[in-house]
Formats: sequence, structure tokens, C-alpha cells
Amino acid sequence: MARVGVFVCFCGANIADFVDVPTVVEEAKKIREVKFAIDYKYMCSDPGQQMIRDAIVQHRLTSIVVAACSPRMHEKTFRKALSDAGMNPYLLEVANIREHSSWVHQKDKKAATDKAGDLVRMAVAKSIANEQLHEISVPVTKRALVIGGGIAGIQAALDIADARIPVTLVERSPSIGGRMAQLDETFPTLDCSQCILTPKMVDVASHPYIELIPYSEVIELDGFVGNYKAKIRKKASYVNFKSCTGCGACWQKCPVKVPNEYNMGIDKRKAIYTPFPQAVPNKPVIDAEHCTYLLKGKCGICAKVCEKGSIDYTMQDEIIEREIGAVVVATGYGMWDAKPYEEYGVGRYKDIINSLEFERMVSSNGPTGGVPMRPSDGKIPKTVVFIKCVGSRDKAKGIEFCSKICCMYTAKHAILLHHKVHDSRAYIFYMDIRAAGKGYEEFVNRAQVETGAVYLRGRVSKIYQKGDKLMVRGEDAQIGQEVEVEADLVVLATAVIPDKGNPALARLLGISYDKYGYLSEAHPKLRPVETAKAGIFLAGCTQAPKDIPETVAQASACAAKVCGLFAGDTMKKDPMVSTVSREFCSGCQNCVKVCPYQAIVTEDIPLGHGSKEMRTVAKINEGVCQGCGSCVAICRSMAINLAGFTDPQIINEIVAI
Amino acid sequence: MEEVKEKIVSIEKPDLIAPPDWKPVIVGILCNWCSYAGSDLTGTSRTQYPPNIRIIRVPCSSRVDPWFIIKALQTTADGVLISGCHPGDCHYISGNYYARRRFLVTRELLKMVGFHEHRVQFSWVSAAEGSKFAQVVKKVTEDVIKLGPLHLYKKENFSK
Amino acid sequence: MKKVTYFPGCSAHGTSEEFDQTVKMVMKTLDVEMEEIPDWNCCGATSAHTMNESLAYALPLRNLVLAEKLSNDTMTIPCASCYQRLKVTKVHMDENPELAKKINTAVVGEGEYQGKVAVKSMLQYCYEDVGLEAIKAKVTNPISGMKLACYYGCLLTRPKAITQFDSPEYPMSMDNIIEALGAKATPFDFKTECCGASFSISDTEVVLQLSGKILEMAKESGAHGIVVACPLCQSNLDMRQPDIEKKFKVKYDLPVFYLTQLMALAFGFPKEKMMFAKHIVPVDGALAHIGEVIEEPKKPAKAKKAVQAESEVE
Amino acid sequence: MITLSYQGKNTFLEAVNKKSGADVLECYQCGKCVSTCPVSNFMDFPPREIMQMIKLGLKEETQMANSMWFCLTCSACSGRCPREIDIPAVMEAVRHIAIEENYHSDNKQVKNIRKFHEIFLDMIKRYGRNYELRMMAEFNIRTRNLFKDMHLAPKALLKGKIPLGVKSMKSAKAIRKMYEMADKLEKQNK
Repeated sequence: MARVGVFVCFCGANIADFVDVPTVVEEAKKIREVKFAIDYKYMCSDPGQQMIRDAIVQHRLTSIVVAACSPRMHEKTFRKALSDAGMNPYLLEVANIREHSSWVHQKDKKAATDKAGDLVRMAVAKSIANEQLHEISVPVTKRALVIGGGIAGIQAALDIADARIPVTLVERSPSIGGRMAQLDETFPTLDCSQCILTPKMVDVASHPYIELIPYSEVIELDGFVGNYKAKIRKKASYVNFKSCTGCGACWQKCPVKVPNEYNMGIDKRKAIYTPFPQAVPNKPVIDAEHCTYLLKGKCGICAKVCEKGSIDYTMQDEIIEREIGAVVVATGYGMWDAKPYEEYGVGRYKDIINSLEFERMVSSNGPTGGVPMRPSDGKIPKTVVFIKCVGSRDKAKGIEFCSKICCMYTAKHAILLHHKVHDSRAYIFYMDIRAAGKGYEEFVNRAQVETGAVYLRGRVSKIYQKGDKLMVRGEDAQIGQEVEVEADLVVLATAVIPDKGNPALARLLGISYDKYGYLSEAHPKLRPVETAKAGIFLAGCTQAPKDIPETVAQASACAAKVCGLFAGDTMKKDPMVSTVSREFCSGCQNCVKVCPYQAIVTEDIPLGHGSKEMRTVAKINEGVCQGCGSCVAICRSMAINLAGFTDPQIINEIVAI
Repeated sequence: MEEVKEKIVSIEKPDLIAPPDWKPVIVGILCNWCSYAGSDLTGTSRTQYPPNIRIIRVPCSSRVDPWFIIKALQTTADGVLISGCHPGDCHYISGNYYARRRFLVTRELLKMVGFHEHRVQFSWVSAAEGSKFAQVVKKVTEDVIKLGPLHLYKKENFSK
Repeated sequence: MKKVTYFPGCSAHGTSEEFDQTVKMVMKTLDVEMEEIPDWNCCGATSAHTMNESLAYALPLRNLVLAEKLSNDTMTIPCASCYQRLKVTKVHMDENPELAKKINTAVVGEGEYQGKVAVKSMLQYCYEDVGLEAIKAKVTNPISGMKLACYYGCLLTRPKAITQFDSPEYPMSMDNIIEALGAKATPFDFKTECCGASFSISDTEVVLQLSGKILEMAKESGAHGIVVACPLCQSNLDMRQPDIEKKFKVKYDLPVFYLTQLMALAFGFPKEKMMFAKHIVPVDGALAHIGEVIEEPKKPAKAKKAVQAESEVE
Repeated sequence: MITLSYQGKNTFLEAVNKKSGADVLECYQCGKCVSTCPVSNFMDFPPREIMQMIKLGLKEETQMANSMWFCLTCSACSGRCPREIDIPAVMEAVRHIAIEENYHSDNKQVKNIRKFHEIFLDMIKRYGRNYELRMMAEFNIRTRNLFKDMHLAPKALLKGKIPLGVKSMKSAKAIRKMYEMADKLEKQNK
């Protein structure tokens, strides 16, 4: 026979003013199973908790009901009190008589008291069916997988590895570095991007805890938090990295020219190439889509000139498997294609470029040697128009959101233009200047004062050619006049969009993404680093547009989360998970279909004791189960139950009203 | 078919006049993450609503077995309210969609056996919608009061 | 033989008689039979929808209802302004049957609107229903040597939601037809800028400014003349050209052709039939370019080599 | 100086939104319409400012402006508007509200434009079709500018650009009936 203790809280005046607490206690005492009932001013205070602990021992209670505030508030507190008294903490039930009674029925004390009594009775009834539960511990594989080798992936990998946790860093292109490696100088301090990034890239390559797998992609992820299994496809590079010295003879002699992605297609690279001089690893790969030998079986020049014999045209893609405990996704961003802006003549005029192309032009290792040039005739531009919000904040032709970084990098571009071409002038069409950040407003100010960049408030409506000039027409709302700027070069700050592969990757990882393709965080404010799937974290622009400091901060936060996850040998988990009674399971597998976490699999067990015939039943992976109870309600044979919310518990509650 | 349904719905009649001290009982089954949190917010913001509802907490609206609804109507309740997260907001990704589908089928079934459809109601209440929760409870309570006490299907009727 | 319903519009009997005549010639050559809507009325133009919304719908709706009495599934309209009014009415009526019923009460004694006839501009009909290949096949006297700026105006391709045809910013359909006739279409940025048509009479100052800019840009593109498919554009750019030249003290000398005039010319009709005499700006200078060889700017030899290297390796 | 104070609902904004089917509140004042508009130079307030005035509920000032009379409905602005506002429809709504409420502007250009449209509609009422020469003449008489465009006349007439007569339509009566009905419908819409 159950022995229930009931503890009713005054919560100062919060409950006592609107609920007649002594009556509730008296009502509780009338219940057969209740062996002890008492009230107290503050149940959550130390003396209050002490009362509970003492009563458990004194009255040999088998379950406890605390009638107080919402269980979302103090359930954990009282559970701890139970376990301190040597009682299983899950034998506690909380009757929410504050949020659900005293605070919402302040005009009718009788009704509030009646309701509180009911709530207590319901909690008592439920607690009678409570079972002892124990935290689940799940073993953890202490290795992290980082997807993407831009600054976000690099930072996350380094921080995790510095905590002596092995990291596998997977990068799609032949070198790590990402977008940041393409930048010239960075706002608001104008540090050289390469100077601050390349040491980190070298660190990644030499770190004893980092395994760098370049030129490869994640193709499969199975398992659950702490116990994932990843399959990585390493694309054939056709170059034996072990023997290659990176001398460069192969790409110097290669006759095939391909638009150079690193330089945004402004110049050409070869079919065998290293993306840029500081690449890590600094070994060339053959681009199978363009290599004449691989396409037609002719040429073979690179193999002839390679003294080490490192070229291997027979190389095949390789599948690498890794067991890992956590994943950091850092796939970065791309630039929106401004083609829909027909009024700007995008695609028709060579002298309209996007800001990343401009970045490459002003970059000292760029295709024009650090001097901006008009793509049409190679002349150095004197008047450059920068247009912000191209595609951003434009629900008609582009994307609704603000790309966040354009205001700042456009100010930077104005300064860089001034540094490279002293007698030039920048005209910047803007809608708002969003410069919230440390030193940002000062930086924009610097662009205006120091370089004389002219800021015009308005969206450009049309660009047309007149002679060799581009006429840029817009409104300057400050003077309420239409203006036309005779420009030599137009730079579009096109919207920052997520990597095109994000939706496919999200499906593969089992996480969600928004309508733009950005991967979704678990909570926009309080869990901005985690995804809804335990053990998968987001860093950098894969989640939303971000500048470098924010990206680095989020990457480090990911590392902290991973380290926290790996802190013990096992992970502790709430025991409120589903369990299957095999004897009742009919094997219909409806539960498998409804489980949002793929936590339910099937297994074959003998039909009867010692029988050789087999039958299929459901099996729940308690490491994955999040305890939603979908499977319980769908189960036709009532073979599944959810600990903490079992059918008897809930039915008891209903009947007790 | 629609006509038949309409006729069946009209089976339930308040054939007994409600006793003067009658107060309806409504069982509210709320998901932990949105609606229960929303009902807590109703409390913290001191929004008042009729005291007839008795709230049961479940992790997700998809945990609600039709059995719970039937059991409640059979034993204690004059009406049942199920509430979950808004579509697309489910803490468990898609549980509220299962809940809605299951609920619709259950309600159809109950209508077929003679319950008025206002006896069982479904709503989306988020953790931020404290005042909406109060409105929902008010509406459900008013609907049930209009219908009167639930005598049909009560155990005591069968045992007599 | 295709058959199509024809709505000439008021200006066909007035300022743009040459458009009307050449459309008929061209369509005949292209094996399209045109059936004029019997006793059609004015579309109401800008004036109706400026002043009276219901009238702005009722006037075109009568024509749509009349068109449905003929057995053709498409109606074609040379005048861009009429086309716009009829198409707007059609789209809005199809979207909103209740409104259609209401407006229909003002169209007395002609029956119910059903929405079964497609409305296309003459340009759209030539481009989509006839097709470039069919046009090319009928060309006997190519007008090669002429460089022409194609001017679409505001009404043929805008708004996109209504017209559902070509680009509202940089359309190419007329350019493609002109090239099919053998001429060269110049890159012209003011293809869809407004000429100020509806102020042609009421506020001439506006027209001079707007049309002046269009002429300037057409000249800039190196064109010998301008091609249009709209009577209002034609009369503004042609009739007002001397005024514009006087006002801005420039000489453009850009004849303004109807697309169909040039089509008829390329199809081998004699020059006299085009009614070029009606043009204010003489056309002879531009037509004299026919037969000239246009020199393409040569690509540097080096660049060619690089292209070869990309595609084929020794 | 305009003083803004709480006036209850912005009924002007609501009326414009309802009539145009657009949402003026969407406007974020980027000014793309202003530099797109071929006639914004001639307007008292370019479209962007008209939007803001509607938002502020400045009905008098908006109706006093010549902007909506200058709008050519060329739809260039709405094709480029990043907020997908049907700006010509908004202009039209403002204009129709002004007409319905019998608001007459003192602006000479507006008067001319209005007169032109009235004459044009008159012409159609009479003939069912447009009679260009007569219309031009009547416009010049009514605006007391007899010699406007007269220098064009000899050339245009000589070349047959503008014909002397009009082919009137048969069912001109039906058109007159249509005018009556349309006026009725307009009144219902009020």
C-alpha cells in the first residue's frame, strides 16, 4: 500500500491569499493513501525541504506530492530533496496550485481552493503509479567531426583539439581557409586577412589532435549523440600527397585553363592546381571535370614533368569511416547571383562586379596585383559606385533578410579603394548604415572623413552605359533629388546566402534549415549554437550571416559545447524515455514511422522460449529517445510506455478529479 | 453522409436540467513545452479565467491517447481540451501534427456516438500566449456550460 | 492558315494608319487571317482609368465580350496602350468573377463575359504564335546593314504580372525579330523607359524631356533608326522630334519605324506601300544603309588562341 | 511644421490600402521608385514621399499634391519596388478618392491634365472612338492656349498624320448607356 506525503506551500501570500491552504491539507488527509500532510510558508526554502526529508524517513513515505508553484519552476529542487533523503527522485509529483489556481482565480477563493484540492488529489493519484527511475548513462566516443574548413571550422577544430580531443576536419575544396582566405584586409582594424589566418591554417595541419581530410565530403551520418558514425568520401586527387613535394612543376606546365574559383573567376587556373599559394595542404589536385587526360585519355603532361612520379590517373574516390561523438557544421556562405536585377544590366556590363570580386582585385595576391581594374578594358577606375543591399532586404527580387556584413565591408572597400587609387572617389548608395559592433561606427566614420567616400541614401534604380561610363541612377533622399553618377566601375554588395549544399547536408545530418537554406539553431536566443539534434552544433555563416569576430566566437562556443559533452566518460540523460514490452509488441512498426528522432529500430527475437522461429519487435534506443510519447499513443497493442508519463499515471490523474 | 452526421450529432440533448450547483469539469491536457508553459504564463501575468479546468501535463500533444479523452468523458469530465505547440513549433519536430490528426479522428468518432463536437476541443497555444490560453479556456468553458452536464455515456448511467 | 481576332484601336484609323496597313500586309504574308471585331469601341486609354475606374473596365470589357462571339481563341492588338487596357481588364476580370459580373452590367445587350479569348500584343503574337523561324522563312529582301534600336515602351512588357511576356527591364523579343529580318539590333538601355505618351497633348514639356532622353540613348547606341510597336511611342518620338532637337539644340535625325513596316519591307513589299510619307522624320537616310556590311569589332588574335587552348589541347 | 498627434485610426491610409489592394505600410523609403519614375521631377512630392504622407495620414497635403495626376501608370516603379508595392495603384487610389470627394487642385498643370482626360472621355462618349483632331482643338480652346502645337499642324495634316474625320461606330448609343451605368457603379463604390 502506497504511503504518500503531501506538502502544501503558502508561497508567502502568493498561494495563501487566494487558496485556503489548511483546507487543502485537510482534504488531502482524507485520501486513503495519504499518510502525512502538512503546509509551510516556503516549501522550497531549506527548512521546507528539511520537512520533506524528515517526513520521508519518519513516515516511511513511498511517494511525495508537493503542492506549490509550477513544476517547470521547482521540480528539480524537490527531486534533489528526495534523493538527499535516500528516495528515488522520480517518486515526486508537483501539483501546480500557484500558476494554475491561486494566481488565475483570485476573485473566487472557494473555487480556487476546490481546484487546488483537485490538483492535489490528481497528483497523489499519479504519484501512486510512479516508478523508480534512474538516469541513463550513454557511452561517448570522444572525437569531433568538423564539416567545413573556413575560419569557423578552423577555430572550432583548434579549440577542441587544444582540449586534447581528437578532431576530424573535413573540407570540400583542396585547401582549408574558406572565404576569409579570399579577403584582403578586414574591418574595422584593417588587419591583413592572410596574415592572421594562415598561421591558424598551419596550426590545423600540424596539430597532433587534428586529422585534416581535404577535398572530401561527408556522405552519411548514423547514430546518436556521443555515438555517431560518419562516412566521408575523399575525392580522388590523382596526386599522391605522400610523395608530392608541392614543387608546382605540374600546374606550371598544364595546358588546360579553367576559371579560378579563388579569384572569383577573374583569372584562370589550371586543371591541376593548388587553389592559392598559401594553401593548406599545399599539394595540387587534378580537377577531373576539366583534365584532358581524364576526359579523353590524351595529354598526360603533368605526369611527365613530375619528378617524384606522384601523379596517379587511376586513383579512385575513397570512403573513410569515423566514429565520432559530436559534429560541428561550418559550411559558410556564398554570394547571391544578381541576375534578377535586370535594371542594373547585370550580366550585360562587364564593369559591374560583386564585392567579393572587388575584394580579390584589391588583394595584393589577387589577379590584378592589388589594383582595381575595369574588367572591360583594364583601366584603373577613378569613380567607383558601391551599391549596398543588392538582393538583401528585397523580397521582390532577392531575399528578405539583411546580410549584416555589407555595410561594414563596403566602408572597408571605400578605404581600400582610396589606398590603392589615391585620386579615386567612392560613391556609396545605401539604405541604412548598420554599424553595430565594437569600433564599427568609428570605422564607417573613417571611411567618410578620411577617404571622402560619398554616401548617398537611396536604392539605385537603373544602370546604363554611356560611352565607356556606367551611368548609375538613384535618389539621394537627403536632398530629395535624383542623381546620376558617372561611374567607371560598379560594385554590388550582393546578399550573403547559405551554401547551396545546406539543404542536402541538413537532411543527411537530420537537422532542420530555414526557407533560405540557413541551418536552424535549437533556440534563437538561448541555444544559438546547438541544433535540435543533440550533439550537432553550428558555427559561422551556415546559421546566419556573420562577420569574422562573431563567427570565431560561435566556433569557440561550439568547441566549449563539444568539450562539455565529452567531459565525462558517459553522458547522463533524463530517464523519461519510452520502453517496449516485447511480449505485447505485434511488430506493426507504426512507432518506427512516427518517431521524429529515428530512435526506434526493429529486432528479431525468438517466437517463444527456445523457439527457432523469429518475430520482429520494436526496439528503442534510449540514447536517442527524447521522450515525446508519440510512439506510446500510436501503439495499438499498448506495448510501449513512456517513463514518467505512463498510461496508468495519466488515467489515475483523470479519474481522480 | 453529411446529413446523417448532422442527425447523429443532434442525439445529445440536455435531457436533464442542470442542478443549480452544477459546475462543469474540463480536463485540459497540455504539452509541456508550449501550452503548459503558456498556462504558467497566464498565471504569472495574473490573467483570470474560469476555475473549471483541471490541467494534466504531458510531454507532447502527440502523447495524448484517444483513450484519455474517452476515459475523461466517461468518468469525470464534461469537456476536454487538448492543446499543443503551434504548427511548425513542436519541440519534438512533428508531434503536434500527429496529435491534430489523431484528435480529428477521435472527435469524428465521438460525434458518431452522439457527443457534441464542442465537448472536445483542440487549440494551439505557444509558451508566449498567456492571454490566449485564458481566452481558450474561457471559450471551452462557456461552450460546455451551454451544453450542460454530460450524462450520456457516464458509467453510472450504464450501471443503473 | 491561322486565324486571329483583330482589335485595331482608334489610332489605326488616325495617326497610325501605316501601322494598321502594314500589320495587315505582314499577317497575310505569314498566313494569318485577321478577323476584325465588329463595331469595336475605344479602350478608354489612360483617361478612363485616371478618372473613372468602372468605366476603365467597362470600355475594354465590351470589346472582350464582342471578341468572344468570334470563334478565334486569341485576339491580337497592335496598339500597346489598347493592349494594356484590354489585358489588364482581362486579368482582373478573370481573377475576380464578382467584379466581372458587376462591370458586365454596364456592357448592355452584348452578353456575359466568359474569359475564353487570350489577349496578346501584335509583338507577342508574332514572337510566340508565329515564331522567329516562320518570320525568317518569309524574308526575301533582308534589311541587313541597318542598325536599329528597339524601343518597347512601358506598356508592352509591364507590369510583368499582367503581360506575362518577356522581360520588363531588358526585353529581347523585338530585337530577335529585327535580327531575323537581317538588321542589327543595337544594345539599347532605354528600351522600356517611358516616353510620356499620355501627356502628349496635356503636358508637352514632360514628353520633350522623356522622349529626348530616349532619342539621345538610341543615337548613343549607334542606331540608324528606332523600331517601335506602339502608335503613341511612334508619334511622340517622331512628331515631337523636331521640337526636341530645337529644345536641346541637337540633331538626332532618327526615323521611327513600326516593326511591321520593316517586316513588310523585308518580306518584299514595295517601299511605297509602307506610307513612309506620313513620317515627320524622313526615313530615306536610314533605309540607305540596307545592304551595307556592318563591321564587327575584331577580337584580338591572342584571345582567340586562348579560347582554342581551353577547348582543345594539342 | 506639421504637428503629429494621436487622431485615432489612420482612415486615409486604410482607404488607400483598401482601394489599391496594396499595403503602403510595407514602404521602407528606399527611394528606388523616385529615381525610376520618369516624371518624379515634375511632381510636388515623388512617390516615396507620397507613401510617407499617407502613412502619416496627411490627407489634405497628399490630395493637394500634383503627384497622382502626373503618374503615367508606366509601372516601372512597381516592377522594381523591393517591397512589392503596387505604387501606380496607390497613386490611382489617391486620385480616385480626390475625384470622389470632389477635390479640385489649383495647380494649372493638374487642371490641364484633368481637362484633357475629361475631353477625351467626352469624345468617346460622343463617337465611341477617339477623334484626335477635334480633341486637340477642343483641348486648346478649353485651356485657352489656342496656338499650342499649331506649328505641328500643317505638317501633320499635310502628311496625313492626323486625319480630318473619324469613322464613328454604329453602337454609339450602347456606349452612352455604358457611361451611365459606370457612373452608377462608381457611386455604389463610394
